[in-house]
Amino acid sequence: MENLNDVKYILDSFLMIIMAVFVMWMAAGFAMLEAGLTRTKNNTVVLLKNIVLYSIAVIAYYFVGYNLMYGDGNSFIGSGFALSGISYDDHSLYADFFFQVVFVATAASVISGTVAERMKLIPFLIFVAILSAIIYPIQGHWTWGGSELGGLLSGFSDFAGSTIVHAVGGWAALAGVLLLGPRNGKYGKNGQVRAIYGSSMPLATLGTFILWMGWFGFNGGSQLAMGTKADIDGVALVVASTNMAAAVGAVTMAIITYVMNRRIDLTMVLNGALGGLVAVTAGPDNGMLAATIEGIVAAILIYVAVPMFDKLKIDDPVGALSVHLINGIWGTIAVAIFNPEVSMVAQIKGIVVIGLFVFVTSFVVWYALKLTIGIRVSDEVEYDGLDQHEAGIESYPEFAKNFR
Amino acid sequence: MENLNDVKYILDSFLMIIMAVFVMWMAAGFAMLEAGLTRTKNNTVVLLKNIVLYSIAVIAYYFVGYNLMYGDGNSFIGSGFALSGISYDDHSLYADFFFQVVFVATAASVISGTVAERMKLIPFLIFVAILSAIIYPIQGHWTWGGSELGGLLSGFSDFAGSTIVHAVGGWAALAGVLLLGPRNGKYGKNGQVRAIYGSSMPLATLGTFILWMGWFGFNGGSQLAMGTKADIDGVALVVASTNMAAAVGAVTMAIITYVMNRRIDLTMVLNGALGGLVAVTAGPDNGMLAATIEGIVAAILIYVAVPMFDKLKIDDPVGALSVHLINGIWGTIAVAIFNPEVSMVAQIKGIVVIGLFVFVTSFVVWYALKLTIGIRVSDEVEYDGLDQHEAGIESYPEFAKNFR
Amino acid sequence: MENLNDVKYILDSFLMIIMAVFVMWMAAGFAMLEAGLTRTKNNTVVLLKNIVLYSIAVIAYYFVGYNLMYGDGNSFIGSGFALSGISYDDHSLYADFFFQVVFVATAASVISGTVAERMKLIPFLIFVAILSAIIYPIQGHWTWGGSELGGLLSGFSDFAGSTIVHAVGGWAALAGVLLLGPRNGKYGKNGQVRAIYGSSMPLATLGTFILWMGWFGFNGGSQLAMGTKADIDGVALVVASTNMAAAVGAVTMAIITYVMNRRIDLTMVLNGALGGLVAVTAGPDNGMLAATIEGIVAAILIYVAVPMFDKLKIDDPVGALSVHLINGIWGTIAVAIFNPEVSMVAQIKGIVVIGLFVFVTSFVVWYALKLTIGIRVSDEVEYDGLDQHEAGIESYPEFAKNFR
Amino acid sequence: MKKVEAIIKPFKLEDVKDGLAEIGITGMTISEVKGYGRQQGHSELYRGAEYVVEFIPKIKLEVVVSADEVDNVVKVITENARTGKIGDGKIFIFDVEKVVRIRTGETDEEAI
Amino acid sequence: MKKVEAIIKPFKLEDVKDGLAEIGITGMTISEVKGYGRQQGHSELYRGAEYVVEFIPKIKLEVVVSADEVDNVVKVITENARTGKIGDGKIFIFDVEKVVRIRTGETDEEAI
Amino acid sequence: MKKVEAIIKPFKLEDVKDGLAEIGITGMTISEVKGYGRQQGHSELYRGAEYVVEFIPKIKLEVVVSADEVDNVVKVITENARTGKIGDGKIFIFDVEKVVRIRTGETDEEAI
Ligand SMILES: Nc1ncnc2c1ncn2[C@@H]1O[C@H](COP(=O)(O)OP(=O)(O)O)[C@@H](O)[C@H]1O
Ligand SMILES: Nc1ncnc2c1ncn2[C@@H]1O[C@H](COP(=O)(O)OP(=O)(O)O)[C@@H](O)[C@H]1O
Ligand SMILES: Nc1ncnc2c1ncn2[C@@H]1O[C@H](COP(=O)(O)OP(=O)(O)O)[C@@H](O)[C@H]1O
Repeated sequence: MENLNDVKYILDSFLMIIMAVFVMWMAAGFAMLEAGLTRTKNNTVVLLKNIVLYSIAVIAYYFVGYNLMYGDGNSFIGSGFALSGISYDDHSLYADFFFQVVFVATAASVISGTVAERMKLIPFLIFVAILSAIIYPIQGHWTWGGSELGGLLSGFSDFAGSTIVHAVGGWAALAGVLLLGPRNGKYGKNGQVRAIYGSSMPLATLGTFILWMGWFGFNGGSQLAMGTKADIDGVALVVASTNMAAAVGAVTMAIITYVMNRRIDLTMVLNGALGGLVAVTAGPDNGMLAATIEGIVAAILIYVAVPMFDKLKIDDPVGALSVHLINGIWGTIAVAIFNPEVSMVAQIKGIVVIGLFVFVTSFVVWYALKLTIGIRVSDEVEYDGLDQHEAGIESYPEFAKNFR
Repeated sequence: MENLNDVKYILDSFLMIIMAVFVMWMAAGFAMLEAGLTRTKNNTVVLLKNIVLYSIAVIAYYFVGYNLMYGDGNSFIGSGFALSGISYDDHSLYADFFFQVVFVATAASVISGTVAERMKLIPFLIFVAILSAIIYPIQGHWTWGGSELGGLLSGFSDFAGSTIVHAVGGWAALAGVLLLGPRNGKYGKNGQVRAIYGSSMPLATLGTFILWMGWFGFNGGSQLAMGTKADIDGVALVVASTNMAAAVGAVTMAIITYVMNRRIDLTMVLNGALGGLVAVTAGPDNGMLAATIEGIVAAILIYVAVPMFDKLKIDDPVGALSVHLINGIWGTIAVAIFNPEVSMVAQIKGIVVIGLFVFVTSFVVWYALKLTIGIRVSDEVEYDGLDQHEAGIESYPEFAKNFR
Repeated sequence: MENLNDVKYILDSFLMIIMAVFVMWMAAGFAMLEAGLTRTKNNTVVLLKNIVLYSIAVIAYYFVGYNLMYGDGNSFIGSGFALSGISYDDHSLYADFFFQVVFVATAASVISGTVAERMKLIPFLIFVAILSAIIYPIQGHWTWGGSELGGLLSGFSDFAGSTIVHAVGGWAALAGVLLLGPRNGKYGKNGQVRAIYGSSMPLATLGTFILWMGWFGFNGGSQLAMGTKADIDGVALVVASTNMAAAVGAVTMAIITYVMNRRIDLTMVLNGALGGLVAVTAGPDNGMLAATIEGIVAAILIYVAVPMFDKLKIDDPVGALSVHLINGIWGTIAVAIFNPEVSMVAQIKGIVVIGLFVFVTSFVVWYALKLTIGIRVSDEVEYDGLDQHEAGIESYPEFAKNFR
Repeated sequence: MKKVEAIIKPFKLEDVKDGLAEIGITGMTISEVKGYGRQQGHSELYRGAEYVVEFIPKIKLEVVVSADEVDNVVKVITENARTGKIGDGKIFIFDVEKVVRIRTGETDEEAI
Repeated sequence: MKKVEAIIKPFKLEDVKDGLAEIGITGMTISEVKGYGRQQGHSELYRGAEYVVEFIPKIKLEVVVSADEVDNVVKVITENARTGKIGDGKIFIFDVEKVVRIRTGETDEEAI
Repeated sequence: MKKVEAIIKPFKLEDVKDGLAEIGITGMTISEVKGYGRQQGHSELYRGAEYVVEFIPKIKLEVVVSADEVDNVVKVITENARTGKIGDGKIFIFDVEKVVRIRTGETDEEAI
């Protein structure tokens, strides 16, 4: 160890490494949450989707995406592949890559829940590859990559990715679900909304706790440095306010559902906590009060958005659109409210430009998939459950087979 | 980075942050453990309780509790709210807060298991708010807050909270369960004890592993510093001995139940590991041998205490009183045995004073709740399961509903 | 804090501590994976085995094993017990011990899966004690302990233990399973292979995610230092390439099974990811391309090995031999391919010498156990499920009992 | 009184139940069963190999009705449970000697 | 011989079983079923909205006894399963033509 | 037609099913039940104490066949389900008044 600059280099790199481990763990959280909120007959495919999407995101982002995002290139898109031509003076290149790669997987995970229980596995995985290799990195190049899209996005502020990660996942999911349609039986002949109950509240709750834990890495690591007092103070505030927003989101939703129904709705409380987390993600450095208000509003938005999407016959089994898209937008706007240095115009420009780009490109990709290999399973497969036809094994495969 | 003092500031703060993340994770452990050891029909409420209690503890402790514990005030109670007037030279304020806040949630979690399957959700959550905002912080002010209650508690030594966290949760639980009574059917007409089997051994085991992992943060982080060689050596010994006590607790219980019943009792082994963890918590810096003995005694105590509580008709579905209260006391006493600098008198004074304070105040609060809104569900709700009436959804909600 | 050397001491120790926490967490991953891939009627014993084996490994390695591995002794075996006579200048002794002890448990966990569903609990636990106290440490003394077995193993390179941990577990498992025989009903009268379905895909998937997360500690921590720029760069590359190998293993297996069966086989994908992790473990510092190729080959090897073991009537419910033994060997060989400084001869010598030693000693121990207390449960116990007879409680114990 | 016992495809339960409700049947009991029959079990994929699964999830529906309602009930079940594909299931009819309503002690026709 | 089939509330199972044991009934088979009847299903809360659940968990108890024990068995079940509230369940009685004990091959009364 | 209802040990299901298939029985329905009988329940260990579990997992197998096949079916089940130990289970035979195949509307013998 030669000097204090080395210490800073080490500490900053280590922050990214360790926080990335927690973000990777969120993949398990998404898997458990989605499995818990979907039916047993589709759970194996849910699990399969989640572990393979994470893997594909890692590979696609390593070979293509990271360079399109952080490579030199022009103001629209970066250049090179497999980390070629990229190096940093102040922290490890691979720490940077490892921290960024787990974020891509998060964006892809958001989609998985929305299209669950009726989308074909293969086109879904192809979409994830394209999102991770191209769509996500391009908009990331404009923002965290620093290109500002030729100034159009200058001033846009999104600390850990309310827009850049969560709303991006949400827009891609929305494009997909519009082309996919609702699950059979979700909406009755006369337009009534019917409940399709999930398989396991313990799994859904476990998934939420995992995501909550992982989010400390997601937001705390996005400080990207801890080699100065200011930086570590920053990390500390970020994790404390992240925790606060989640707690407030959960409690607010508990109160709302108790007041409305004399009972507390667990799956909405889980969504409330996650909504608080998404909302605080754009500005977890804006203090505890900001986090508190972001959490309250997040829960209210979800309570309104979930039935709204149902009214529009946009069927979202896990509430991912309400949690990640709606609150991704809210969180990005909130930065302009709570941070005097950030302009509302810049925030809205960022939301709209990135939203449009991702929605349109995703729509095109989904549409191409629909026209070619098709994106929806047959009614028969949907009735039997995707597990039988796409994975070949049920999620709890024992009954009537294992009597030996 | 300017100088080595900054490095110390950073390292100490980072230790608290990262260890707090593991402690937060314990909330998931408590949720899974309690869900695994209670019946399916009450599992949704168990999950709900655990995620909402964590959230309420965070909010209550931020706005009120932290200041009552660490604010200036007098020797009985601190002052201020929402971190007002508190600052530290040697580490980040928010790192300190974040590390402390997750401990409060642990104390509250202990109660949840003991009163499970028959306590109403709302009074439970109100109690958690009061515990987190007032009761826990006041006794914390005397000890970790440094006031020593005007010297009464001087010399009392509790490294990471065998008494201050675990026994506190245990005393509050005991006060509650005495007013609440046992679950219907637990004790037969002729006084015989009947088994009420839990729903899932995999969940209970997962919960125990989560708690075990989280405990490295709980105890390791309680060193509160790693900026010197002595401190990091301290952290290292603490995590190694924490691991040892848990392992010894588990193995001892495995041996006991094998000798007594020719079979190994899984739920008791889980309790044995947790009992070792609680016992070592007051003095994880006293060496591996101390940890070993603490673990052995912890398992024996639990093996004796579980039937003892049943004989007293104190019905504790998850064994939280045996694990957290009995072993919280044992661990605190053990410090005086293994650390020559700590006096037994001081330890006993601490146990009694804190125990009395928490038991009496908790009893008063529970009693007030009982007289006003009531703390116990009706027999009908208990038969149907709390899930139906308090959460409105079963924990595995699919059967006979999802045939679309 | 006195000088920069102290900072290095602290950082290196902290790396070991924090990474060891993640490795400990792998115990939960093994437990969930094995529970998910075995039948409900044996799940309580699976959980019991996993938590108790971890505990026994900790105790045995502390009192005996660590010294046999790292104590002075001779070139065959170290000396002393309970850390006696061992100290380090450049990092905390207990950090070193804590990091090493969780590795032993991993080796022991590998065995658990292979012998599941028909081995008696007690002889299994006795074997774990002997493995952790003696067999594992002796071969560890030759390698990580530095003795090189009098030069025989000089030049052998195994970064984090493809051979030293994973293949060791695999050899011990192989010796056991040869003496144990397959589960009743696994192979039909006419030699056909029959499926014995596991109980829960969500648990199996959760277990895999836990292992994946824990592996960042396993490999990342094996850098053993982060106090220089080179070291932290090393840690960063290691975690990135560990992640890559797992992702590639999963995707390769998804492609293989899709091509072969038009469906994706979840449990094979889980094995694929784990196979990639085992394979990269010997040389995670050899770059991303090496990791990619290691992952591809790992998946192919597993796809070939699983039916091969079945053809040999070696019944391995969770695929541990294919994952840990076959890929432990492959990963060790791969180092010689991707790292020009490592000789293939040295690698093969290491594989053979360690493999022979562990297989033979394990075989002797298993055989002695078989002759004395017996290692296999009776047919009746196997039919009823081990849970009833060895643990006394089913894994989901509620039905037809809890109607009170 | 007769017991009509129908083995049907799970996703048809709701239609059958609604159909029965329309003709005034207000009581029934269902359970999850597995069926073996002409309907080919599907092949499963586990640990890299394919296996045929012979038992298929079905719902067993039991309705006790007075003798003169039987034909009507059978008709409603048949219509609502039919997909036309193999595996639609079977209806079995049994004689019931006596019915008692536990709550009131009423018997037979009054108890249904 | 007759089969007495009772649909009861789950938490009454233990009382019923004990009652039957007292009158010397030593064999029975139970299963988990879902019932639909006069008893109102409760409303559930999921994803922010309320839904009515129409099927309620019940236990089906099957006891095969000789014809002369039937009345006694019905009486014991009725008494032990009754709460007086809607949903207590029903008892159905069927004729059994033959009984075989698999272990011994004994038949009819000897096999029960 | 008759319904043969057998309560058997779970691990004997496969043998019984294969045996029935050999004599040309191609349809059956099974469900998971719990039995109470002469077979001693085992003792369980929970929270440090032992408890007796009285209900034991069994499989209920239901086969509807024409009257003349009954003896054969009973024989095959008996042979394949027997272990000789207490708890092997029972076979109950009931008269079936009518059978309908939902898919085709065929009835009775044709529908089996
Ligand atoms: N002889 C039988 N006894 C009892 N159940 C039967 C019998 N035959 C068929 N079943 C039940 O009916 C279901 C459907 O029968 P199957 O032969 O597959 O098609 P289909 O109803 O079109 O004739 C089976 O899965 C089984 O549950
Ligand atoms: N006609 C019927 N056929 C079969 N099962 C019935 C019938 N009527 C009622 N049941 C069963 O009996 C249970 C109780 O019936 P219900 O009408 O709710 O109340 P009660 O027993 O007080 O009349 C139902 O849940 C159902 O399982
Ligand atoms: N009278 C009965 N009515 C209904 N089921 C019965 C009856 N007697 C026994 N059974 C069922 O048969 C199973 C086996 O009976 P049991 O008395 O234990 O042994 P065995 O079959 O050897 O006589 C029981 O577990 C139960 O499911």
